Amino acid sequence: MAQGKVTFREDRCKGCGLCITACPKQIIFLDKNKINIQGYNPATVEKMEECIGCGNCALMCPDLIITVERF
Amino acid sequence: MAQGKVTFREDRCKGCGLCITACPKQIIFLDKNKINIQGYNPATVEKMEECIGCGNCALMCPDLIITVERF
Amino acid sequence: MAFTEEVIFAGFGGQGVLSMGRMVAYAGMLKGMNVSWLPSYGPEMRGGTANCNVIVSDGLIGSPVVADADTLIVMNRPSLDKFESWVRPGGKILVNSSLIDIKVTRDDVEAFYYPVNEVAAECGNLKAANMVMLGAYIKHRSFLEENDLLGAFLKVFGEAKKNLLPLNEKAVAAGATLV
Amino acid sequence: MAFTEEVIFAGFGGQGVLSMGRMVAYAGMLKGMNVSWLPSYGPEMRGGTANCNVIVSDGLIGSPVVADADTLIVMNRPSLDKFESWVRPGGKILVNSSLIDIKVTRDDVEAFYYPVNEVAAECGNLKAANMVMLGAYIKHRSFLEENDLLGAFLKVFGEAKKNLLPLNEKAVAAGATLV
Amino acid sequence: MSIVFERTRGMVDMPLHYCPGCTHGIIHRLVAESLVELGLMDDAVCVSSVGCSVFTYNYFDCDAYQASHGRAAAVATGSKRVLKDRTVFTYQGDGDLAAIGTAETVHAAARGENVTIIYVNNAIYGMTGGQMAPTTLVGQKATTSPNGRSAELQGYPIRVCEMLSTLDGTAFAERVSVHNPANVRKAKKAIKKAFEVQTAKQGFSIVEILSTCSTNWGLNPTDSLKWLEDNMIPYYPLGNFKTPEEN
Amino acid sequence: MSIVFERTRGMVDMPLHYCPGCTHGIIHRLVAESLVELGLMDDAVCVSSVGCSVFTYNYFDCDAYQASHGRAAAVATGSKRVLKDRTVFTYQGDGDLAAIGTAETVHAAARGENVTIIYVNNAIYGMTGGQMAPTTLVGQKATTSPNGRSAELQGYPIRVCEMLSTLDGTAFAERVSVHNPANVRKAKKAIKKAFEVQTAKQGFSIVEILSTCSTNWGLNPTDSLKWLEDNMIPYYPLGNFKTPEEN
Amino acid sequence: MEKMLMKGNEAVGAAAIKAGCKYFFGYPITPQNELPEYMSRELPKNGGTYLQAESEIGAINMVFGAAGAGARVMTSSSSPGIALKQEGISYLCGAELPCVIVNMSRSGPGLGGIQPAQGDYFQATRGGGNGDYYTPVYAPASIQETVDLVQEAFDVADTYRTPVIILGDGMIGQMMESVEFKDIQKRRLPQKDWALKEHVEKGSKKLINSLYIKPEEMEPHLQKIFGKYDVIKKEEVRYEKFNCEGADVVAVAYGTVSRIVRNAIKKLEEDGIKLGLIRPITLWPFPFEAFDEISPETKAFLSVEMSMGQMIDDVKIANAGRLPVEFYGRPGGIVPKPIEVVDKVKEILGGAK
Amino acid sequence: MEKMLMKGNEAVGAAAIKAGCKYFFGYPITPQNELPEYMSRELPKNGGTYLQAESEIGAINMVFGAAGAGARVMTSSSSPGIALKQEGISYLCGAELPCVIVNMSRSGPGLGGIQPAQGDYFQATRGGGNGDYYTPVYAPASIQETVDLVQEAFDVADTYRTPVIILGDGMIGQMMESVEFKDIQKRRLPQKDWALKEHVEKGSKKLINSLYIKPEEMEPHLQKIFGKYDVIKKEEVRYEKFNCEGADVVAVAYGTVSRIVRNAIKKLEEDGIKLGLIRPITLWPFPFEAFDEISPETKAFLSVEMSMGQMIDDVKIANAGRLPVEFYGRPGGIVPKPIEVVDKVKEILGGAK
Ligand SMILES: Cc1ncc(C[n+]2csc(CCOP(=O)(O)OP(=O)(O)O)c2C)c(N)n1
Ligand SMILES: Cc1ncc(C[n+]2csc(CCOP(=O)(O)OP(=O)(O)O)c2C)c(N)n1
Ligand code: SF4
Ligand code: SF4
Ligand code: SF4
Ligand code: SF4
Repeated sequence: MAQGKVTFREDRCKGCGLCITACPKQIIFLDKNKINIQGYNPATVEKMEECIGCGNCALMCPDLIITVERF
Repeated sequence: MAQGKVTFREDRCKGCGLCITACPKQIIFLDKNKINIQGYNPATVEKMEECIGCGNCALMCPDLIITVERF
Repeated sequence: MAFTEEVIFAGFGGQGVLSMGRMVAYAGMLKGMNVSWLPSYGPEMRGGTANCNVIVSDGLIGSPVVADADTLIVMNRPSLDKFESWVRPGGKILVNSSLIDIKVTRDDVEAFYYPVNEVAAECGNLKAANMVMLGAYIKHRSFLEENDLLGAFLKVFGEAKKNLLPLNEKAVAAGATLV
Repeated sequence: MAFTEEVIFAGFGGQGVLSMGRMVAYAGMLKGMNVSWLPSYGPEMRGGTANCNVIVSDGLIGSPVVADADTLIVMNRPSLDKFESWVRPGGKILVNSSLIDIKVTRDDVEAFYYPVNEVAAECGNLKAANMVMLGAYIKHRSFLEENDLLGAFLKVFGEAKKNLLPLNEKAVAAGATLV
Repeated sequence: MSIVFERTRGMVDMPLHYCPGCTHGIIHRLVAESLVELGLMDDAVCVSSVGCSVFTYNYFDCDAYQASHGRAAAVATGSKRVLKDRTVFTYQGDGDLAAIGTAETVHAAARGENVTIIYVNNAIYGMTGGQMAPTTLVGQKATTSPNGRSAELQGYPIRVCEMLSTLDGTAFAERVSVHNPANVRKAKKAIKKAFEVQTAKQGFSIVEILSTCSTNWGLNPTDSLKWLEDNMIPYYPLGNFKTPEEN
Repeated sequence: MSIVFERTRGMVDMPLHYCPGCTHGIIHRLVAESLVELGLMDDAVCVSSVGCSVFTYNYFDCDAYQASHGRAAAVATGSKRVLKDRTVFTYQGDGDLAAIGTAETVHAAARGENVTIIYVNNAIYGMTGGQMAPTTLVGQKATTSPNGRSAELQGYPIRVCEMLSTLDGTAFAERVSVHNPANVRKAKKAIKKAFEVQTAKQGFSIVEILSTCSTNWGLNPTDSLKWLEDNMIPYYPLGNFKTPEEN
Repeated sequence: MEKMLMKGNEAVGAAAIKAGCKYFFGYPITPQNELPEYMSRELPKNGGTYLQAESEIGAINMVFGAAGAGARVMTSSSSPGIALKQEGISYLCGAELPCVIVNMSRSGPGLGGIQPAQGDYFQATRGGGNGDYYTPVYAPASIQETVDLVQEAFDVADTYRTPVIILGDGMIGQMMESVEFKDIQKRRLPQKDWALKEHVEKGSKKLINSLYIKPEEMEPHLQKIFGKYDVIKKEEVRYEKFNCEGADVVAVAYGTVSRIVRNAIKKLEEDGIKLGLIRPITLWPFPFEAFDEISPETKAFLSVEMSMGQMIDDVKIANAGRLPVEFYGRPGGIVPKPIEVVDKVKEILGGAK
Repeated sequence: MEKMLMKGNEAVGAAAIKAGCKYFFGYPITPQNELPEYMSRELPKNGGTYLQAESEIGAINMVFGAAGAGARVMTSSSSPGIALKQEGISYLCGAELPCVIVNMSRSGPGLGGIQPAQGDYFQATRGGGNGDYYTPVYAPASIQETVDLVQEAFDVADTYRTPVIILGDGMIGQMMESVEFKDIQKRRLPQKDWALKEHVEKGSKKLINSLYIKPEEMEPHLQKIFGKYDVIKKEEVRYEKFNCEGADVVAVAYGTVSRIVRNAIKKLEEDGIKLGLIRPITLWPFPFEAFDEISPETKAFLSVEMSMGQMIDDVKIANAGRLPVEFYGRPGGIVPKPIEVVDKVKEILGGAK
């Protein structure tokens, strides 16, 4: 049962991976199948149900593209 | 009986009086009766026999005009 | 009549577009021609794009700025958007179709589309995409041969990178077959 | 014919030579004349000498630099050495004979010797020597009167120094009698 | 459903020009969030410096100056002396603040100038392409110390907070880092405190923030965080160096 | 009969241009004596700065530079990097070193530049006529702080030795005074030690010497000594701040 | 108002305060010290702030900060101190910030000497900093004129959003003459709606900036600035032309040295020689139009400077090859004597020598 | 020697090392960074020292120290960084110290932009620091010429005891062309007996100084320096004159923009228009003599600059009113296209528009 939800503003992601290191649940990864308009593989989450809504990813994202909600 | 002897290069004295404050025997004074070529009353010693040759006056003279000898 | 070739190379920072230009310039110089190479510079590089102007000529080179390119080589989409209009009528545009999904819109130039990323991957290293493109390029503009490029490669990257020569040879050859 | 008086005041730092000049300039201005006052400045002041140039004129003043003085006022010996030659032929040199034991060597100028230190001491304050000299000066150059000087004194030193006025009055008067 | 984290309104909604993973972005956010939370955003004046962060004036949603290289503290001084009630802060890199701007920084501190300095220490000149900075660690490679900084030839990195803390005019000095979420939280606290010191007219405040420059360190962004932790923090200890006495 | 004290041969035999009682003269003598006694005089290079001491180049009997205001440490750096075996020292006032020259001083120290700084702190700009210096005490009058330096408006004086001691490149830092014979003797010891540190190639050395400026303090020379003792020493404590470890 | 006997440096300060200057950032240097000293005494009494900076660079950048906040602000220095401000002046020009910068110049290069000199003409008129810019430069020749021009300078600065330089020298700074503070004619000044305000207007973000990273944006920015320069060249040129009709020689001289030329004019009259004088009051814009009419009697221009010859470049441009352009200069802190100018004029006329 | 493809910035470094430069003091700034970077790599291998200063001011004063110690020394920067060095350059001139200063200029004023521009002409040629001085200024137009001139610059610096400026721009610094390191003709250089030595010669106290507190000493010091300038003006002027005989218009252009003019010349030939080119290689001393002979066909001079117009002052002085002096400039980092020059020339000739 998910507690949280993360949304990425994908077009602005630079694929730096800082959110990945910050996620205690290790659910963020770079989507190698996508290239955004800037030419990067954007970060994404598949198993959103595991998100605890801690906000750590957003805290580390240098490009301010993550929004975190909690239920 | 004097232990020391001080000589002043009078022309270069600026009459600042620093030597006077430094002399433990208080024997240096500015000669109000003389004006040197620079326009100052130069320092001088009358009772040279009281000089102990400590060198303090020379240590404090900013114009390097004092020579101190000891017997 | 004097021979002059003016080229613009453009793409993302990591795609080796500055090196492509340097290799062409070096190869031209080694063949006894006059050459110039002029990179873009500045904080725009932080944005991740890079380009350079190369002129190869058997006469004196005036301005090293390429205003009317004989050839434009674009490795990514923003570069095509930016430089399409910089090609002289009758000039050529070589497009990296692996990353650029649109077409050249002008009809007074010749456009060619090469999936150089895929080809490079086939050769064993995605990083060689620029060499694949160069292989194609020299077929279009015949003042250089494959060997000239490889000689220039050594000059640009130094003997230390000699081990990469076979890969690059392969990539250039593969590029040449695309044309 | 226009009236112009060009004066050099010179002496040790503490002798108030800059103030002498300022008083003459101020007095001249208060009488409706054009005036200029130009001091020496810089590290030479560390050596303890000071001088200033004053011009009083009923015409426009060109250069404020006095090159050919009508009057030279010297308060110490180095000043006489330095400025003796700056006086125009026929000009006057006023010498503080309290401190200067030599004589003016030129014979194309008029020299006057006043023991202003002693006179000032008699008036009650050695510091007023400059006022004594000014008293003598205005007798030589009659464009100013004793009262003008005292008015200027207040302007230069401000109302706060009003208490010194009697002393200065005495000094100026004493100086005037020397001539 | 509640929002745990969203983009601060203190920053203009536009893409940042920084390299991928550059922690300048995190720091921007912390500054903006702090100002918004303290109710100071509208009144804030940002003095941007010359370095990768030169365009901060575009990002913060407040009035701004673009100052000449190294002189942000002097510009802030001139501005704050006129605009006494506004929150004036500079945003400076280590090249800007600790090299060419040393005199301006030291003297703004000595004067107890009532401004806040956001000092981003990434141990290198970022904008100009990775030259040695006064904060580059001994042994660290840079384009102008190709064999690593040599203590013998190039000396030792400057610890700015320690240096400025010797000055009576410095009211608040703290060093923080943004290499992981816990430190990001601490960094924000320090930044807020620095602004509060200014609001209380207590004098000069500075927050030194250790930051990465993966591009010029030649590491990827996540390795850069690690490098910062392993190499910078030992030389640049985190913590508060000075804070106004409570009363 | 023996000579207890005579003019050092390290100084050219000419009158000094300083005001009566200015302790610049004492400090000159100590520097010259130290160099002579250490056998370094001939090899010494004096970098004179801009201030009352601008003419030191005339006084010391050695090669010299006249450096631009505040930049003596940079000039010394350039010189010493070329003339590695010579004893290079600067002679600077507090305006020169601690105001306009802050960056050059801090960075010469940070680099551990192997030069010696003779820093004469008289809490005022002497040469230019008594303006407030970065070292002017709170409450002290100067021509540009006519009502006394106000901490609120003009901040606090800088303690240079304390500040530079935070830098790893600083090998030796000591503050001394010359207001009486005992302190003059101590001052000379510190100066000698500083030169020895340079000779041993141990890095940056600085001696800060509290000095009087009776002309601009508006006191007579002897009262100035007293003022120094009563007012400067409490704010600028004498003592050694840093010295190389013996080995 | 009552006439006063004032030192040039203090007169500058008094004039600035009269013109509404509220901020002064300074750093000591001879021969301008009486100006910051005056400001430190008087500004606080007039609701202003005097601050001594850590250096000239600090001072000019504080000016940048204060000017950007809309304040009337001044800084002053002398030759080497102005050299240090060059980058800052360039920034002020780039960001179009109004302020007044005073240079009481001395002799150079280097530390040089502290006596009056005019070796900073290029530094003042040719934008010795980086890039394309000019600043209006006023060169007063008397304390009264200094006072008038300082007040004018603030208005010109605000009108065109530009730094304005007052170029005096040690003599102008140190001498005393009588002055009167007349109410100068007020200009209609534009609103400073570009400046930061004490109270923020929401939604109108202000930016003080000289960075235009794209050449396509930098070029129009420069063209806008040079558009203002065109207006300044039309509206703000000031000079005095004296005794030029039928003159045998026309001297060109500004500031201190123009006064010496005046003495020379008188002396030459006695010999039946007519010396004219063109005295630029604005050095930039240079009064080229003053050279338009040349009397047929005039045989040469003579640039008289307390330098090795700098304004002479502008005189040559103004002359455009019509007459010989001669030069008489005394550099290094020497103020020439009138007789030297007299002799030079006679030499030009093929007379004595 | 083998031909190499080198970046301008690195070529400067290589040429300096070849010329015996042993010390380099720098501070980062775009677009010249590859030069200090090159020096930091290569100088130590060549027995020299590279040191990064805390600022441009630090760097120029380190140069002062090293030059005074007799070393061959260089520093480099770009426009605003050079502005900061102005006081230091003035001191170097005053103390007569030889060194080479490189300016890879960008657009200004202020922070401006980093693309190539020529807005530092005044800054370089008019001694933007304080006082009376000039520095020789070389403006190369190709990497090969850069390499040759850098080597020359060191010799000129030593011959005349003067700082020498190499004025390039972002394009010269960033572009690559082929270069050859020829052995340039060696000059007979004077002994540096004025410099401090590693081993002291007893009894000959050396002093590196620019302070002459007495005007009577400062004036002869300046006259001595300007005496050298007279020699430099006679011996060291360099320029290229191309296609001028019978030209309809003669363009004057230096450095980067002269190459554009060359393209324009070719294009205009096609239209039967002859455009000449005077290319100053030394900006100071300016090649006035190149303007002595004007073909009767020539209708105008055209100063082409990547600025709002600075060299045009010297062109006007050179022209001395004979022909119209026209201007075409693109400031702010824009490199004009040949066709723009072509159009301007046609416009001058009353042609197309
Ligand atoms: C006077 C001057 N000197 C040098 C520069 C070039 N410059 C631009 S940014 C910069 C330093 C950048 O380093 P830092 O301050 O550490 O910030 P970062 O880019 O690392 O964030 C320099 C030296 C300049 N613009 N102006
Ligand atoms: C660039 C520059 N700025 C200012 C000056 C003027 N100036 C000469 S000496 C001096 C400071 C003197 O004070 P300090 O260094 O404390 O030495 P002191 O005279 O007290 O011994 C100043 C500001 C200068 N010569 N050059
Ligand atoms: S931290 Fe932000 S920019 Fe970086 S990968 Fe994650 S979402 Fe993208
Ligand atoms: S200390 Fe020296 S200068 Fe001063 S009074 Fe004594 S002897 Fe004279
Ligand atoms: S160069 Fe470094 S500091 Fe600059 S944006 Fe990139 S990572 Fe950040
Ligand atoms: S002004 Fe002060 S520091 Fe200068 S010589 Fe006089 S007493 Fe000494």
